[in-house]
Amino acid sequence: MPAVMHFLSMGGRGQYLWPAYGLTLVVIVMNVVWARTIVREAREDARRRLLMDGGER
Amino acid sequence: MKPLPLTAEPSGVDGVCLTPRRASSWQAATRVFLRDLKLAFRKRGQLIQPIAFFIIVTAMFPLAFTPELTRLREVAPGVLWVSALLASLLALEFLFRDDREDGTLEQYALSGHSLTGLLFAKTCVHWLLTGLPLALVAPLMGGALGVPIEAMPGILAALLLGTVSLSVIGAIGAALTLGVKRGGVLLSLLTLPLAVPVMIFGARATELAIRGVDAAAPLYLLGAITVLGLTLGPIAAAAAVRISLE
Amino acid sequence: MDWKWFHRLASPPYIYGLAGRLIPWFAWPAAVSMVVALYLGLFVAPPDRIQGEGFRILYVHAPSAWMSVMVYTIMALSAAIGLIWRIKIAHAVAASCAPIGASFTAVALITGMLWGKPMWGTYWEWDPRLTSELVLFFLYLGYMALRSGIEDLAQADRASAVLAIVGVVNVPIIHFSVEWWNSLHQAPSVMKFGKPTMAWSMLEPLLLMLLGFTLYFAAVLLIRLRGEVLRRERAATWLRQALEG
Amino acid sequence: MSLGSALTVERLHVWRGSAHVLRGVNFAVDTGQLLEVRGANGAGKTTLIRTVCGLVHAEEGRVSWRGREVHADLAAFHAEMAYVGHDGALKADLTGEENLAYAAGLRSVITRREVVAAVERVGAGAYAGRMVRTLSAGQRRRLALATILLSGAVLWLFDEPTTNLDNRGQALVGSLIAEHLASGGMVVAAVHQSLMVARDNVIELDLG
Repeated sequence: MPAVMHFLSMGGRGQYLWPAYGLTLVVIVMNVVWARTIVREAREDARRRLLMDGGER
Repeated sequence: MKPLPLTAEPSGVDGVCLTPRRASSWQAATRVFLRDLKLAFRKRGQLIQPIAFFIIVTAMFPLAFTPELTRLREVAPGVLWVSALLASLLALEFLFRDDREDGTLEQYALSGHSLTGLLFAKTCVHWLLTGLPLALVAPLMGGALGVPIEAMPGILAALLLGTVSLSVIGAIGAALTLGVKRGGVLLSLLTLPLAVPVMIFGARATELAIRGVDAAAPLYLLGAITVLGLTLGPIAAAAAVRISLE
Repeated sequence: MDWKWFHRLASPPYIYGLAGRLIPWFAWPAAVSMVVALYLGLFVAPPDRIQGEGFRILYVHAPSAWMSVMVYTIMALSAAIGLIWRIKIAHAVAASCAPIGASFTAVALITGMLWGKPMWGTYWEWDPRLTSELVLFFLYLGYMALRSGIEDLAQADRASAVLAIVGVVNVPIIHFSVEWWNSLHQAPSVMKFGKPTMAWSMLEPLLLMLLGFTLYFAAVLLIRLRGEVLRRERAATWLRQALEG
Repeated sequence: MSLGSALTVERLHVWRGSAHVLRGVNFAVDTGQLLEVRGANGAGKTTLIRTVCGLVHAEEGRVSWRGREVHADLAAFHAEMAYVGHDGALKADLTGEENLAYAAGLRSVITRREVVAAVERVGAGAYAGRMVRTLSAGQRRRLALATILLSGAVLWLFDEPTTNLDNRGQALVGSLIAEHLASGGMVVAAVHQSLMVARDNVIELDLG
């Protein structure tokens, strides 16, 4: 399957290009995951705050 | 004692008619300046610290690098400027912290005078006791790094301007880290990126001075940054102080 | 000046709900434009005359570099709004921006190094753009460190806002001084191209990727914003609804 | 004819972090009156005083001085008030007199004679020449009282003025306040127990 190999080699620059794309993808996914955990933690903390003092604050 | 109408200032003390004339903002700022100066000279021993630190750090380079003056001259600008920057950061952490702990900073904010002016007075004291001595000592240390005598005025000029910028930028960092318990390291982390332009132009001006070439261009740029710092810096520091007092 | 309409708009419950509804409207277009740009960039765009296939790193490096500056600007703007008009939501936006901006500044730095390696022979070269990016990264670190250093959230919001404003004033100055400093020593620049202007087939994927990244940023910002709004919210009744909703 | 109530606070709401510390505080203080702010620890006494001073931002409500919102011209308001907190704003490495000269000099042009008179009035003559670092908390508190005397301000704001003071010290606070009220001044003080002042012109506010 030389076409795939040729594509992957990226004119000899594949060893730099693919890590760059890989890193970008990782950071894109990481930011989404990080954002969602921030929301989850904030909700749990808010729930705890509500239980702690119940009435109108 | 008949009750005075609200507008007249009441006399606070028996028998002594206190009709205090309102101090102007300028008088208040000079008052703060003189007080900080007197306070600094009460702890005379600490005045030498920034200079001692600067000398020791500068003296490290020949030990770590090479005793050859010709090669040391090559790195002299960078060494002088990095050491000067770190030395002025050293004294900045307590620029506002002491006043905050004993409640004096609060009184400045409540004095009815522009907090910017009062904090600028404190920053001037910091420059006078740290920046100026560094600028005076640096050419001598430059000599120890193989810098020719003719270059010394150029180095002095660049560092005089540069240390003013460093004091003003550092004051913002000092004010911002008031709300942080051990703010020392954070102060440097905040201040160093902001000091990059000062370092670049200052070191370049010093390099040209050492080579005996006309250093006008970087000096003008350094001057421009210093003026920008002098106008915007104190305003930012005052805002940060007000925030930390909330 | 009665800003009643604005305060209703900026009220946490309204923003919390609105943000939730808007996320998909940004997330899906972002995904589509990024995938299309990826396909065009890797398969359709012709190789560069000088750098050959390697130039395609541009399609992740440039958008990340754009993100690092754009996000800092938005962060400083919302910080200024929050500081001047005391609007908590603006501080929540600024707080949400910082980690996104910092992570993409790191991506810009590392992809820049990967791109320059074949040309420079080393991973790090004091290239003006990389150096500016590095200093910007320190500005982000300083902002986040200051935020986490101050316990009281309201004070952390306002103190970090002052730093963001001081920072954004300095970003162009730092960039100019680094370029000026670099012009003295003339290190080779990363982005050398065969032709002065890029062919449309090379430019199109870049513009699409920039659009994709910007939409993506908006989506992630809105997710984070909901968390930051909850952290700053105090009214129990509204909180209870938000937690059930 | 006084200018109506000089210091009025309406519907004041203040949050400290997530705690709703001040919930709709209302009061008005007129010439010659003392407002005693009471409440358990953490009830918000200090926060109320600092909010009136303009140091702390009130989410809701108004603080107005001479009929105008204080934040409209904060500097003018600050020029007419003086605040003494827990710490008394004295520099440890200066003598008592030096501290007074600088602190009062921040606000008004005063002579050394006035400083000495203020020191005598608070009974700190014996130790005013010594470094503040060497003084006891009670002695420092008396010097802090001298600064407010020298300030010439109409409105005095205290945060627990009698802490660290013995009985004679508390009597001193009472007489200073009485004189200030008699000469047309106003005082707002966060306290734990009543000040030694004639009760007829005292207003009490309990924060619960």
